[in-house]
Amino acid sequence: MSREDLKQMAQRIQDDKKKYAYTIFACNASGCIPSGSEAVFEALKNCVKDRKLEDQVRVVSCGCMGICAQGPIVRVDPDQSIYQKVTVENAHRIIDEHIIGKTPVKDMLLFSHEKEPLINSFEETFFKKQKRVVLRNCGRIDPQSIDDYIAEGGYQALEKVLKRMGPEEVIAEVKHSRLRGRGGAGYPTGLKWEVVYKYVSDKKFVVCNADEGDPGAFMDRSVIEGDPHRVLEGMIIAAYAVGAQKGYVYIRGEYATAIKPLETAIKQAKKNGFLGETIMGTTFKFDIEIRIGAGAFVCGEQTALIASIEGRRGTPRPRPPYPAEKGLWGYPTLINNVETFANISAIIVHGGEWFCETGTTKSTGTKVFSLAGKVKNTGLIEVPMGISLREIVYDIGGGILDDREFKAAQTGGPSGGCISKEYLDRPVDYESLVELGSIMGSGGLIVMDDTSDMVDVARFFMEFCMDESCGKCVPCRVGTKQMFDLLNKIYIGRGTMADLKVLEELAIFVKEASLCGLGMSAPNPLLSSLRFFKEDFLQHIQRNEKVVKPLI
Amino acid sequence: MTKKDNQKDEAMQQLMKDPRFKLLTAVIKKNQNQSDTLIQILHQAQNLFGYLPMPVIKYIAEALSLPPSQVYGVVTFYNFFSLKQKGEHTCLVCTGTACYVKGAEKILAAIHEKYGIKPDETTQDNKFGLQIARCLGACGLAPVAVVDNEVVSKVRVEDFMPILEKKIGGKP
Amino acid sequence: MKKKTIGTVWLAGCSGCHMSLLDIDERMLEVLKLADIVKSPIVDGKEFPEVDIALVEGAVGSEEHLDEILHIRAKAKIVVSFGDCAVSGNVSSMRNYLKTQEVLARSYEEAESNDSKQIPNAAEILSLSHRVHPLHEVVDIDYYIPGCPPSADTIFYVLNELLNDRVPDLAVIGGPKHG
Amino acid sequence: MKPPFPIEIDGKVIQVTEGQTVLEVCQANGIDIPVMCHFEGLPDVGACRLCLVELKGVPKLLPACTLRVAPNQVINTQTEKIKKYRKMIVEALFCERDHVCAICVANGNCELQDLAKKVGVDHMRFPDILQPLELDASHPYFVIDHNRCIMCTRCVRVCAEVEGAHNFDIKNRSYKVRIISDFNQPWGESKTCTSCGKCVAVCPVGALWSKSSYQGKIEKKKEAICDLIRKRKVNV
Repeated sequence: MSREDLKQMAQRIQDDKKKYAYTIFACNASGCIPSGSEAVFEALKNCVKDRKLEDQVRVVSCGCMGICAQGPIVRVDPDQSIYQKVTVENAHRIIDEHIIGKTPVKDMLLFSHEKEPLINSFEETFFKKQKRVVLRNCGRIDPQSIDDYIAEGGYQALEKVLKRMGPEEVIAEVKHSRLRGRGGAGYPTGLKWEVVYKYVSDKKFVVCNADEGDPGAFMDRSVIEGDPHRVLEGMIIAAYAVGAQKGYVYIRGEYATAIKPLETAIKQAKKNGFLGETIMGTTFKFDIEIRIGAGAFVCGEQTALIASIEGRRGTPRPRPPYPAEKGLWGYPTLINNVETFANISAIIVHGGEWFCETGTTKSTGTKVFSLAGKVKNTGLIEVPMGISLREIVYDIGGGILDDREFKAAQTGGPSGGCISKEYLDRPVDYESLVELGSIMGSGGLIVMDDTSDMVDVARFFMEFCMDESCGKCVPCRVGTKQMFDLLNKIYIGRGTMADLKVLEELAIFVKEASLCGLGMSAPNPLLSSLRFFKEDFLQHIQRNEKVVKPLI
Repeated sequence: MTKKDNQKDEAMQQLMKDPRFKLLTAVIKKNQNQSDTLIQILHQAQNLFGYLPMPVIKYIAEALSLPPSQVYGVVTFYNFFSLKQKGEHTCLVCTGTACYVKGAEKILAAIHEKYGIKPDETTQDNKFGLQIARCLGACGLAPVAVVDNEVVSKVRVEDFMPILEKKIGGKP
Repeated sequence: MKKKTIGTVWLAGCSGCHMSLLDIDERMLEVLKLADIVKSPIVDGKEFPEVDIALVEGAVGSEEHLDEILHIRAKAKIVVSFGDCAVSGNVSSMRNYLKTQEVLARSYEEAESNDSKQIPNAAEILSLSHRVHPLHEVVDIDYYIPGCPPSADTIFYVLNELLNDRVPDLAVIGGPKHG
Repeated sequence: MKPPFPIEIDGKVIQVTEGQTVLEVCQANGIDIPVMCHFEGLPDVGACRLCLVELKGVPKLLPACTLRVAPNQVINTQTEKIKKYRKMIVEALFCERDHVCAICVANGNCELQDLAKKVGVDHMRFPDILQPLELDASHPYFVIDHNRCIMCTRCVRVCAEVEGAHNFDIKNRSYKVRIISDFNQPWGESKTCTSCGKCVAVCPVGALWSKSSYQGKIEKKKEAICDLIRKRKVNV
């Protein structure tokens, strides 16, 4: 397939779609399914059938549009009207009033892109400060249709790479973009690719880490649900660049709603010659298999993930050697996160230079966050790196629920930390967050209000890390349990200042002496809470002041 | 052969008569008896049987030529796999960060008060089992629970308990 | 140099550490040159007086032990956790894995050697706490001498250092030996 | 034979060859690094973290047992931080399960006890986790007492790698990890155990012992196992 073929194909599909006067996008991502979106989708389809509008109206089940709290969400294009909280009962009104009657259903509108009627200021707030690169197609195409992806320019990056770029050029472009791993640690992606490329081996692997284990994070799932081909394209390009023949997507078992579209996408990609033996008519061959995880947070760690793909207990091993040298079955292996791969095609098409225009010098591009907790607008957002927390919480998030006081924002899940209100204006990028004792993480962002007790929050995360510790190395296995017990003791009001001291000492010990990232970062939520919210701890301890020494 | 061995073989015989056993062998065959597909096969087995009964685990270990202890080690490492039968009705409460912040604990407490079970426990009559999930990824709708595969979102204790009761009946 | 005072006591322990203390034999004379043993189960005395050095054997296993160790901590300048029971709970704390009533029942009702088959229940008998704690979980401890029992050499070394106003360092005599 | 090159350990310049681990180099040069999960000849797992060393230019501490020598390395093995962490690891191990030296078969012949002595742990600051565990005496010759196990996994590795039986493995995770036999059965019912006793020989503590031993009188034949592995490697 040539560039022209692909472009023609895109044009043809677009033309095909033009015969429809309207397209109705019904969100069927996991954020809307619990609100009954599947039934709404069926109701819309049946209604179109009933009114004999099948030739004019296309009803599409699509990925996340971001405004999960108001779901189920339905968008009518080309008007770009977004309807919120659509039910089976009122779905027909969208057809009857908006499509047949040509008047938007005002009382169901979330907001409209036509200047009036602007029902609320959502447009000015929720979307204005976002920039969609990774989520560009999310909620705008049918994720189960490769045609939709191609129509939006899909696989053109792959074509460019295969036909007009050598592996080294691809790596140079990615390096030029200064893209950093979106899984949490922020290692430069181009460098990682280069290392794998340089190892000489008859077999190499590419792994997509979709084991999104952080509680409070659902970005990777949304990307796969909403635009699976984008992830596949990124992986195929990576495979070409590093010289791999086989790829795995390691995805959480809990993500049934994402596994299906991914399976479909792989099948479609094979059928259309983007995967398999002679990809797009070249000699390059690459195949992707799905491996379903079975519920272990530690498997997000690269070496544990490798063990799990090999069918073993997901316990990490010391690095070096790094997976880039000795990964799956001892062969060089490139492991990147879903969001990292989803950035690749845009970088190839528009160039690394273009990518750098967004974000800060050290953290380029955008980042997808799942915004949750006590903010008004919870959902999936994509923002330029370097945006301030305040903008995320107050402009995009619409402020704190019930207009209470902001207390903390938790980023990075159990590996991250809580950021207090003094730092609301700090830019959100890799370095600033680390400075504040947190990490970017995979992108969970939980907002807490003044009713949150930070000792309880620290205890919550410690319990998580304790349960999820693989049990291999001593500091993490015993240390997380000891810290949890101590936090519990403090929480129930039996802690002493001496306990607090031991707790701090243990936290630093576990951070520095543990084998893998899980143990090294497990104390982060505790340490950051101790740093910014020590008052909360002291309050618990003071309740115990009168008791000399505890419990007989 | 000891008496115990005989009993075990009976369990194996029983399994072989189970119609689902054929499907299991097909799954293993499809994966070409490759030992690295162990976790994928366990997934399928649990889909078929609802949990992982011991004879099933033994059969898989044999079919993949894996040491028994290694297979058992893998099964117990991952949260997803269960060695115990789940209740007739199940309730899965999400205790991810967003749900925790929004009061998932209260729901667990209410269930404990009413049914006397904690997470990973089943009522004595095996009618109702309670589980927790670390995060269902529906944080925008927190707190979230799943009752018999139906998702209940933004649950408040006072609204949730009647829903639960309706599904599984009153006090067992 | 003013002569120092030493007090010793055993809480939940077997008195083995005190036996080992006696095993320092003639070196006791050197100790007595520098200090008086003013209170000990092996000498006489009622309430634990103010002392420079308190050697405390045994873990905290009852309300009475708790009161006593708090009292000793208040009276002694230096408290030495003496022997494994004091240091880590040791054998005394093995009942932490069981319920107190189970332990009593096994010891008195089920034990073949006990004819009465009754759990003794008199006011003057200590009431067992439900958990046994090593000393440092209850009060601040200055020095530790692990061992079950600590060897006489170890005990003498530590005492001699303390009586000469030096800081004992077990590494000098091969390191702390548990058990 | 590859040419030797120099690296610096604790200020001393030492000639090493590619493929050696830092631990091997230290042991050959009289630099004392405590170990627990390491056992000569068995594959290293880097789990106990006792052999952590500082490698100049690397922010995290690395286990000497899995760290391979490379040109220009500058390594420190005895910094205050490392010493402190060694102590804390021993404390953590002591409080994890029920380690009562006084009544243990391995009293006086125990690597954990010796370690406490070596690194200077005179008491454990952390409370006992208090998890009552089982003692499995179903095997005709041997006993496994999980209360004393420190999860070094030497027995798992020697059984799988040297004997080739793979009777032992690990179940669960977090602090709930346990050594298991076959399908979590009593050891005596194992179909894979060959009763070779290698696990007993390599156990650093009193978790595995033969029924003929009693308090303080365990017999460990560690050298024999090391020897066996060495000879086999030569033959292979």
